[in-house]
Parts: sequence; C-alpha cells; structure tokens
Amino acid sequence: MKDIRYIFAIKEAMEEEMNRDENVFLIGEDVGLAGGSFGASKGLYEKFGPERIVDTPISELGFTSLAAGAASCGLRPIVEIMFMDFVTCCMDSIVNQIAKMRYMFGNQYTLPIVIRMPEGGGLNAGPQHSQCLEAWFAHVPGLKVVMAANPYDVKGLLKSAIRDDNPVIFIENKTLHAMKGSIPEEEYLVPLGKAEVKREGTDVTVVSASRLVNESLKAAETLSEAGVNVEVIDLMTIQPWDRETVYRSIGKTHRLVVAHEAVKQFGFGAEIVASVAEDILDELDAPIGRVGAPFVPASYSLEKYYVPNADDVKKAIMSTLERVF
Amino acid sequence: MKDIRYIFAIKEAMEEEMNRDENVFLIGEDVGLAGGSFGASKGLYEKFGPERIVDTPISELGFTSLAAGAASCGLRPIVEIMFMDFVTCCMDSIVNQIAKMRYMFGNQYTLPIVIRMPEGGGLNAGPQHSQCLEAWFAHVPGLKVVMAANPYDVKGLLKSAIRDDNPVIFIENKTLHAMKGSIPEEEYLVPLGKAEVKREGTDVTVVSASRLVNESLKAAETLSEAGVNVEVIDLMTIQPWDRETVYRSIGKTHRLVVAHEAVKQFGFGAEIVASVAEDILDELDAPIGRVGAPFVPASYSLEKYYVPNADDVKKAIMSTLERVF
Amino acid sequence: MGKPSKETMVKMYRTMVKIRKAEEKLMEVFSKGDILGFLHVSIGQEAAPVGICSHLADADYIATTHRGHGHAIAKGIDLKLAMAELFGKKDGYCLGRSGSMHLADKSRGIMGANGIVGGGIPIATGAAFAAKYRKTNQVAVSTFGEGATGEGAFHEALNFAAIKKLPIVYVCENNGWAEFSPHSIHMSIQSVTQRALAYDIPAVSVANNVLEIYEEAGKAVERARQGDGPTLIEVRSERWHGHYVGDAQKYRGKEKVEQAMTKDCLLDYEKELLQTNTLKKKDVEKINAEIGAEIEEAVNFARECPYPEVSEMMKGLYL
Amino acid sequence: MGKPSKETMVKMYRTMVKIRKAEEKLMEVFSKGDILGFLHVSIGQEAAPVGICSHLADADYIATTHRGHGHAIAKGIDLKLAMAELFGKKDGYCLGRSGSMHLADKSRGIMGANGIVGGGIPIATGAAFAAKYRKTNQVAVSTFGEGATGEGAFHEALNFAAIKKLPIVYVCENNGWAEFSPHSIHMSIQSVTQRALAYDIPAVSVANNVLEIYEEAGKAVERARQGDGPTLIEVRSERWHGHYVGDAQKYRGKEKVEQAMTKDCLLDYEKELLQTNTLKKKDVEKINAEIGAEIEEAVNFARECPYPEVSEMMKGLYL
Ligand SMILES: Cc1ncc(C[n+]2csc(CCOP(=O)(O)OP(=O)(O)O)c2C)c(N)n1
Ligand SMILES: Cc1ncc(C[n+]2csc(CCOP(=O)(O)OP(=O)(O)O)c2C)c(N)n1
Ligand SMILES: [Mg+2]
Ligand SMILES: [Mg+2]
Repeated sequence: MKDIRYIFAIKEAMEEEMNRDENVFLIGEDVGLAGGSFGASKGLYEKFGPERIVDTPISELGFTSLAAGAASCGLRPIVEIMFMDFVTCCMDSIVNQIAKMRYMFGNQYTLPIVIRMPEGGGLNAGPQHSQCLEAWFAHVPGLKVVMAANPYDVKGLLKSAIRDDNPVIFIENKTLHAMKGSIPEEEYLVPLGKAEVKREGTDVTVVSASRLVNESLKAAETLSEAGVNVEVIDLMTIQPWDRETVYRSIGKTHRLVVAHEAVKQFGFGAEIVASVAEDILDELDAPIGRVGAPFVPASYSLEKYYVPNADDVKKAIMSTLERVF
Repeated sequence: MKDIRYIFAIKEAMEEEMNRDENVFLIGEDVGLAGGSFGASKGLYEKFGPERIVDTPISELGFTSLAAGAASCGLRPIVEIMFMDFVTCCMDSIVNQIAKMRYMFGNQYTLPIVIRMPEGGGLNAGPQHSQCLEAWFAHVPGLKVVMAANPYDVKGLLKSAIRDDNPVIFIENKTLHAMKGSIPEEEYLVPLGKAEVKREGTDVTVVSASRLVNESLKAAETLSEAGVNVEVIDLMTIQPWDRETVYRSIGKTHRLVVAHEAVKQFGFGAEIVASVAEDILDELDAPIGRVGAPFVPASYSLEKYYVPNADDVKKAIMSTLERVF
Repeated sequence: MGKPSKETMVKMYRTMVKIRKAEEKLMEVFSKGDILGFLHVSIGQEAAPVGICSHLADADYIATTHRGHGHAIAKGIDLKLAMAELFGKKDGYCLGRSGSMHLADKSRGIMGANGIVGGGIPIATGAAFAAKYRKTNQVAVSTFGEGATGEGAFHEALNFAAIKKLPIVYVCENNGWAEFSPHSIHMSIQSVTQRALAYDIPAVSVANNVLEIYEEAGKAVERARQGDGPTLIEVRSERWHGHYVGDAQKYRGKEKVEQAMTKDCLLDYEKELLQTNTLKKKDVEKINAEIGAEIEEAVNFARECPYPEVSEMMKGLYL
Repeated sequence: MGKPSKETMVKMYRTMVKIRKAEEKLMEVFSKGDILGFLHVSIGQEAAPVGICSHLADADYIATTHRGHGHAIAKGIDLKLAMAELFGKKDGYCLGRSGSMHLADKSRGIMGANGIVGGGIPIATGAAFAAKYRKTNQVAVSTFGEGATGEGAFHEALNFAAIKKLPIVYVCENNGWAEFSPHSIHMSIQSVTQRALAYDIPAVSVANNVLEIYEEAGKAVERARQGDGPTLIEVRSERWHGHYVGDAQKYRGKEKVEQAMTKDCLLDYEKELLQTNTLKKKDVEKINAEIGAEIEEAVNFARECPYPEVSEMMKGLYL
C-alpha cells in the first residue's frame, strides 16, 4: 500500500491505462504543457507527447464532439472539462451525439469516452465555478455517471471507466483533489454500477456520492457517540445505480436519508427516493431526509454556508429518526 | 369564447404582449420571414417588422446570450428554440448567464426573458428531435419552468411569462400545437407558480404537466367507468411548483401517481415524489406510481410505443390502487 | 489529380442518377405516408457528394447532415439497408430506430447524418484526428450547408483542424437557403470561403458542376492525405425543393423555385457526356433503367421488411 | 477624432495608474488571504481598457471577462464598492455573492465580468442590439482575450453583429497566453484580426500603446455610433503575471516573464507625458500619491464592511 492524493490517483489511472492501451488519449484545455489546471495530468505530456496528451483551444464543444468522432473510429478518448460548469458549453456533444450514437446508429458504433470534470465548491470560486450537475446526465439514456469519494475509489473507478465501452461522465470533486488515501501498489479496479456500503449500521441508511459520502461518514461517527447506528452507502455510479444495495440496506434500517452537494431540488437524491417510494415504500418507517445545497446559485463569500456538510447530514438523520410513521 | 388552436394561442399571446409593451420582441431561427418553424409567429413579421421579429443565423448560443444582454438593458426578449433538443447548444447562456445574472450581480439586473421551446414526440422525428428536458432546468436556481397542456393555458401562461420579471423556460409540446380549445375573446392571464386541479377525484392523485395531463384526463375518464375516482393535477409551473395544491390533494386521496413524457428516471416526477416522501409521507397509503418514457433514446419507427400515453397512466393508477401499505 | 478516367466519369454519372432517382422515389413514398418523420432531399445538389466521394475509399470517413442521402449513396451505402432504415424497418442500418436524419454505415466510413445542424463537423474532425493519431492515410470529409457555418461547432472544429493540420476536407454546400431563410439572414459575406480566412485554411468556391467539384476535391483530398491539412470547398448549388418534403415554400415564391430547377447538374453532366461521346444515348438509357430497377428493388425490400419488435427498443443501450 | 485633449490625456494617465495600483494592492491582499477565490490581474495591459473607455459615456455598455478589473475601473466603477465585492462584503456591487469574476455596475453600463470564457461576447452584442432597437446612440464594447476567440460564442456573436450592423466594438486583448498555453495552441493565424474576415468586419491590430489604442478605438466607437456596424480591435500586449495570482508559471520560464515586464505601457505613457511636458514630474508624483490614497481608502472601506448575513443568501433569487 501507498499513500496518494486523489488528484495523483487520477493521474495514475490515466497513465496506467495509457500504457496498457495505445488508443487511450487525453484531450482538453491545458492538459498538456501545463499538466492540467488541477494537475491531473502532470508529467503525462513529457511521457506521452503532444499526440496523446492534447492541448486544445478553448472550445469545449469542439473537442468533446471531436472525441466522439475519434471514438467512433476506434480510439478511447479521455476528455477533461476544466470545471463542470463549462460542460454547459458542450451539452450538445454529450447529450445529442455521444449518449445516442451507439443506440441511434443501430449499435454499429461504440463510444468508449470518459469525460472527466470536477464539480462543487471549496475554492470560493463563486456561482459559475461551483456547480454540481450530475442529475442532468443521469437523466440522459446512454451515459454512465460516476462519482468518486476518495483516492482509492477514484483510481479504480477511473480505470474501469476508461476500459468501459460506454460513454462515462466521470465527476470529481475539487475539494477532494488534495485528499490523501491509501491504495495498493499493484493494479486494481473498482467496478462501475456497484454501490458500496462504506459503513454498516442499523438505524438509518444514508445514500450519497462523492464528497458527501465523506461528510456522511463524519456525521455517522458523531452520531455513533450518541448511540445512533448509521449505514452509509456510496453509490459511486449514479447511472445506472445499484438498486439492490440500496434496497437491501433500507430493508434493514427502514429509514432513508439522501445526501449530495448539488442543490437539493431535482437532484439525484430525488430519483433514489422516488424509486424507493415506487418499489419498497412499505419498508420505510419514517419520512425520508434530504441533504443538498439551497436553491440559489453558489455563493462566493458565503460558500461555507452554501455547501452542505456533515452537520447538515447529521441534522437530516436526526430529523428522520425523530419521526415515525 | 372562441375556438383556437394551441399554436395560434401562442401567437395571440405574443402578439398581445407585443402590442402592450414595445420592449417585447421575438428572436430565433426562421421566426420572421417564415413565421416560425411550427407557425407560432405567423403574421407577426408583417405586423411588427424585422426589428421586433428577428430572424437569426443558426446559432442558439449566440442569440440566447444576446437576449440576456438585451434584457439586461431593459428589453423583454422572447427566444424561440426550434426544438427543445437544440437547447443543448445554449445551456451556457441559460444556466451560467441568464439564470444567474440577477442573483450573481446582487440584484442589479432583471432578466425578463421567455425561452420558448417545443418538446416531445409526435412527429416520429427520432432521437435528436423528441426529447423532454424540463428536469434539467428545474434543477437550476433562477429559472422558472412552465408547461402548458391546452390552448387556454398556453395563452394565459405565456402572457404571464412575458410579463414576469424572471427568466422563464416555456415548454410547449409538439403534438399539442394542433390541439383545439376554447378561450375567451377578452384578455386573460393564467398565473405562474400555481397548479390546477383539472379533474376532482377521491381515490388517487395524478400529478402531471403538458401533454400527459390530457392523457391522464383520458385515463381518468376510462377509469371512472370502472368506478375509480381520479384527481388530476396539472402543475403548469414545474419550478417553482405548487406544493400546496399537490399536498392538499394527496391529503385527500392518499395515493400518488406522477406522469410525464420525459424519460421516467431522474424526471421531474422524481422531485414531486421525493418532496412528498420528505414532507407528508404518512399521507400515502400505497407505493407511488410513475409514468415516463423508457430509458432509451426516442425511437423513430417505434415512437408510438416509446411515448407514454393514457394507457400507461391507467396502468400506473391501477397498480397503485391494487397495492396497500 | 487531373481529369477523371472514362470509367470514373461513367461511375459518377451512375451515382448521380442513383441519388436523383432514389430521392425522387423517396418523395413519392413519403407523400404516401410510407416514410415518417422528416425527409430532406438534395435533388439538384447531386454533384457535390459525387464529385467528392469519387476520391474516397471505403476506409475514408464522411460525416454529413440532415440532407445526407446523397453523400451516403456516393460513399457506397447499401441501398436496400438504407431504404429499410428510411422505412423504419428492422433490417435498416439503425435497426429502424432513427430514420433519414441518422443514416450511418460503419463498414463504409459513413459516420452518420446528423439531426443537429453543425453537429457533424467536429465529429468528422475527430475522425481526421483518429487517422492522424494512427498514422493511417485515411481522410475525413465533413459536409454541411451554409446555414451550419453560423454555429459555434463549425468555428471550433475548423480552428482545431487548422492548428493540428488534420487530414480533412470541409465541404459546404451553399444551396442558398437554410430552412426558410436565405443566405443574407445567415451571413454578411458573399462566399463561405471567407470563413476559412479566420483559420488560414485554403478555400475554394466552385459551381455546381461535378467535374469542377471533382477536380477541386481531388486537390483537397490529396492535400489532406499528404499531411498538409484541411481545405474548405464551397459548392454553389440551389435547392430545388422545399427544406423538407411537404414544405410549401411560401417564403420563396414559385418563380424562384422554377428558376432553381432550370439549373440541373445532372442534366448538364449527361449532356457533357453525350457531347464528348463518353456515353451514348442508349448507355444513358440503360443506366437509368438499371438504376430505376435497383431502386425499385430496394424499396420493395424495405416495404417487405418487418418493423422492429417493441421488445427490441430496450436493447443495446449499453454495451 | 484626432488626438486626445490634454485633459483627456491626464485623465487617461490617472486611470492607468489607478488600475495598476489597485491590482498591485489586490495581489497583496489576496496573498494575505483577505480575498478568496480566483484573482486575475491585468497588470501590463492597462492601456487597452483606458484607451477604449475614454470614448464611452456612462450610458454606453461594456461586458468583460475574468480579467476585468481594468475595464471596470476605466468605465468608472466606484472603487470602494468594487473592493467590497472583491472582499466578499455586504456592500459590494454583488452583495458579496460573486467576487472578482463577476464585477458589475449597472449604473455605469458595466454589464459584468464573466467566469465563462467567451460568455460576455454575445451578451455585449445583446446590449448593442438593445441600443439599436431603441434607437439610442449608445455603443457597446466587448472585451476578451485571444483564447476566447476559440469559443463558438465569439463566432456566433460576431456573425450576428455583422449581419445586423450593430453598434459594438470588439476588443481582443491578445496577451500571448490563455491560462497556461501560448497563442500557438489556440490558433493557426498570426493576428486575431484575421478572424474578422469571416464576417466582413473591419479590424485593426494595435500595439500596447494607450494613444494608439485611443485613436483606433475612437474610430471604431464613432463607426458604431454612426450606425456603420462593428469593428474588431486587437491589442497586442503581454501578460506580466501568472494567469491568476498564485500561478507559478512553470510553463513559461522566468526569462519570458522578465522580458514581458520590460514592456510597460504605463511607464511608456508616463515618459511620453513628461517628455511632451503634458505633465511635470511633480504632477506625476501627486497623481500617484492621490491614487494611492484612494486605493488605501477603498481597501479600508472593504475591510471594515461586514460580510453578508447567511440569511441574505436566500434572498432575491426571483423578483
Ligand atoms: C442546432 C440546430 N438548430 C436548428 C436546427 C433546425 N434546422 C434543421 S436544418 C436547418 C437549416 C440548415 O441549413 P443549411 O446548413 O444551409 O443546410 P441545408 O438544409 O440547406 O442543406 C435548420 C435551421 C437543427 N436541426 N439543429
Ligand atoms: C468556457 C470556459 N472554458 C474554460 C475556462 C477556463 N479559463 C479561464 S480563463 C482561461 C483563459 C482565457 O484566455 P484569454 O481569453 O486569452 O484571456 P486572458 O486570461 O489571457 O486574459 C480559461 C481557459 C472558462 N473560464 N470558461
Ligand atoms: Mg443551405
Ligand atoms: Mg490571453
């Protein structure tokens, strides 16, 4: 085992897959000469050269659709969108082209593309640099949507995403980039489409992803001192998500909290709750709890009050526990 | 009263508001010379001229952001996006600029923009011309999202939207364009943010919007013959949506079905269900039902099996009624 | 490059006839309701796809538009399977899922028509990128209308291709109309070639003449194969019919339509072939009859082919 | 237009000093952690905003970029309230909600900096549209970097402005870098003015000299006011500092940075003013002292201003 930061784990995943398969390449703004705006590709340009670590003009639509064309012809692009907010510039590439090309062309083409993008607050970067938009992509048939909460997961999930033959929206979290964690020296994968019970518990199930998994774990720790036993599920893949693991847990705890950094309304948590209410409502012993950012744009100077944290998860858990049904 | 088609009701709304306020103008592809791809602005070019009925190059991002600038300077643009699918080309304009400009600039600016777009199937136009993406916009703080199910509503809601000082995503439905309905000769408005009980009932509440309201009403008719009493709520505004009316109804029927044309997963119905599960779960006597398109791109030749209809709503209602909790 | 061989010239004629007749047939069956959705025909514009695709091998790539039947045929698409797709049938290239706006044939490098104006331009650019990446000497072609050059996708793609000297030929078929509006609504320049100046991409404007197009396309494809980067070709044609079949063209006026129809790139070429004795009258008749039969056969195939089963709708979303 | 009056020349100097000193101060307080988020300074590039905004009235519009302090100051923003915004305070222009990347002052036509590269270009174009719509004779200015010209937003906006002959001046400050990559990554052309050929928009490239910029901007603003349509001005400057404060510029190399810093549009102008006796040494000192004090005062104001209350976060989303 070795200690590694989340951002460096991303780099290792890309590097290993590029070593393994010469069709894998990275494209995006400042990914080459500069090693990536957040440093995810540091050193890769020196190693793989400008053919495989491709700096682009500022043109998210252009290079994301370019990746679609390249993938149709057998390459395996990794696209870096510098901030998730900028994905608004290439929704057509992703939604009308990449997500649909396989199905729409009668399965003739495969689109093995990974589109990486960091989301969320943490840099006080304000309303146009802090959004969490995963729910959009989860609503689009043809995309997989993956979110990683720690260095171990991010490496294993990213490697799986690169090997996956479907387009994958791979969402990082800016505050996690510096997070340290322990990973094996040897190669490993973390499968897509499987959730993980990150903490076992019996009183309430928290379903979450990305940074909020860590916040939920913190909340669970605090609550355990008060004798509350929280189960924390990390979805890891939002689309297609692992119903089985979630439903099994709710079958045990009979209480549900969903937690994400995105604004609460119309966030991915809503879908989890709706599915539960559709399929296993009778398992619930209390109204569910939801954690998400408030319904306003991300704030610059009030960011710390805007971005949900362990305390918000704790409150949601407590309120679910207080209520019976 | 007079009979009028949905598409013509849209025209009347725009025309009346343009008569009323010289700051209102219409901009989009082929809205002028041609009177709109679906004919919504037929005759308006002749009446108001190219200054106020503005044909654009094919450049959704350009003219939608242009509308943002024009609105900041006091105009009241109506933007026509020809098919909702093409809104993927201007998500940056809508999400990063228009939705945020008021809040982000400390309330200095107002952005009275209406962005009209028709969604859904009905033309067998295939995967890139049939999408329903309202859930995306409902997830973005700063936008209102409105959907109209018939000629009366579309006229009244569109007039309200044009007068509203907030940006409004105004979603039409292509199959409704030809729908006939009766409207008053005199001016009227339908308020934003208010749902309407389109049919009273006691056994189950169906929450819906746009075309699926009409399908739900059909389903309700059929079921009434079988002695089932369905209440149909037309949300009309998806964001901010009218909790009060929905909750009141569920307090009466204790059963909930949500129905929309968009793919079911991560659709707007999920948010309705999640809110209910959060706020008034104890009112529910049975698992909820959900109606939405299957999780694949819209189909060309199988469209009629893809797009949800009255029968799907009926099935969802029946299955909710069969289950107890 | 030089002039095409006699064989090529005859083949080009055949292909132009095939496009013309196929689309005329499509208009007919569409009007009967056998084909659903939107149908955009390119009648009057057959010279461009043929002039260009004559330089391409199966391994070369092309990405086209909503008005893409001509390119697909010129690039060698199987007419039966294409017809089946247009009819929405099970054996269609896209399993009947997508129809006219999404014709694609991987085996012949046809990367797809596109329902999004401008959408295919960066996709074709990606194919050129892949060719260069792999050091094959494949070339990519991107076709689009003059209206599409208003989209950011056009700009972003050409900028990148120029910087990276990608092996691609951009072909703008300027047919004077984008949907229901003329050139002047879409740009303040006279020729689309001016757009290329923004990227230092060489550009040329040609008339709707298959031999001229063949010549310019030959140079451009050669340039691309040699690693000298992209070229933009504007073909000045005219749209004979409405934007889509069923468009009453009120915005255009009957005279203009009739005027457009006097310019017939197929008839011009036929005359030239006859005058130069490349073909005899009876060859022409034979070719037309053969192609007519081929199209009839394809339509019959499509008609008899079953629709996909509903259960197939849910298959193949993920691999 | 001709040369600026003496009064204007002095005012331009004052404004350049104000931008320089304000940003130097910002770098200092940012490094101390008083300002959060991203801070992009335009030191070395003061000539462009001043040369251009000298032709604008309060009623004229400007929409800028992430590197927009200079334009805001040149367009007359209140330094105290701007500082308060940069500090994230309650009295800031945006109520402390948005910070440096979103400075806006409606009362002076400052439509906002923008966190989205290229995002402001069509917005400014919309302001020009509004001016024309209302037949006022307002002019709009859009500023952006050379990197932004890669975005589709640039292309779509200029195309529209050219077609409609909107009263707008596009100012591209080509400072050689877009984030961490040089000009050559972003375009294959030598001068951004070539981009304007795609729209038949007149364009001119000027050195980083405030008087030259003033002259060209004067012509362009005049053209716009006369209803003759848009102009593109490229200003060839160099970025002195990193992309944002804190950027170690490993991609650039110390020498290049030092070389860039030898070219100082402010010092050049100061020398010229002294040589031509437009200002005396002691005037220069006085101006610098006054501005220094003004900035100190603004920073103190910002420092003392309270943060917004948490409850205010939820206010004002909808009107
Ligand atoms: C992004 C987008 N915007 C608008 C449309 C609607 N549309 C379809 S074809 C067309 C006109 C295209 O004109 P042009 O590029 O000249 O091609 P032509 O139809 O003349 O072949 C438009 C506006 C679309 N399909 N996609
Ligand atoms: C749509 C979008 N893509 C990428 C970025 C990240 N970004 C911020 S500034 C910048 C470089 C801009 O370069 P240029 O336009 O030359 O302006 P300069 O910073 O040199 O003033 C980039 C890529 C962004 N903010 N928005
Ligand atoms: Mg055209
Ligand atoms: Mg720059």
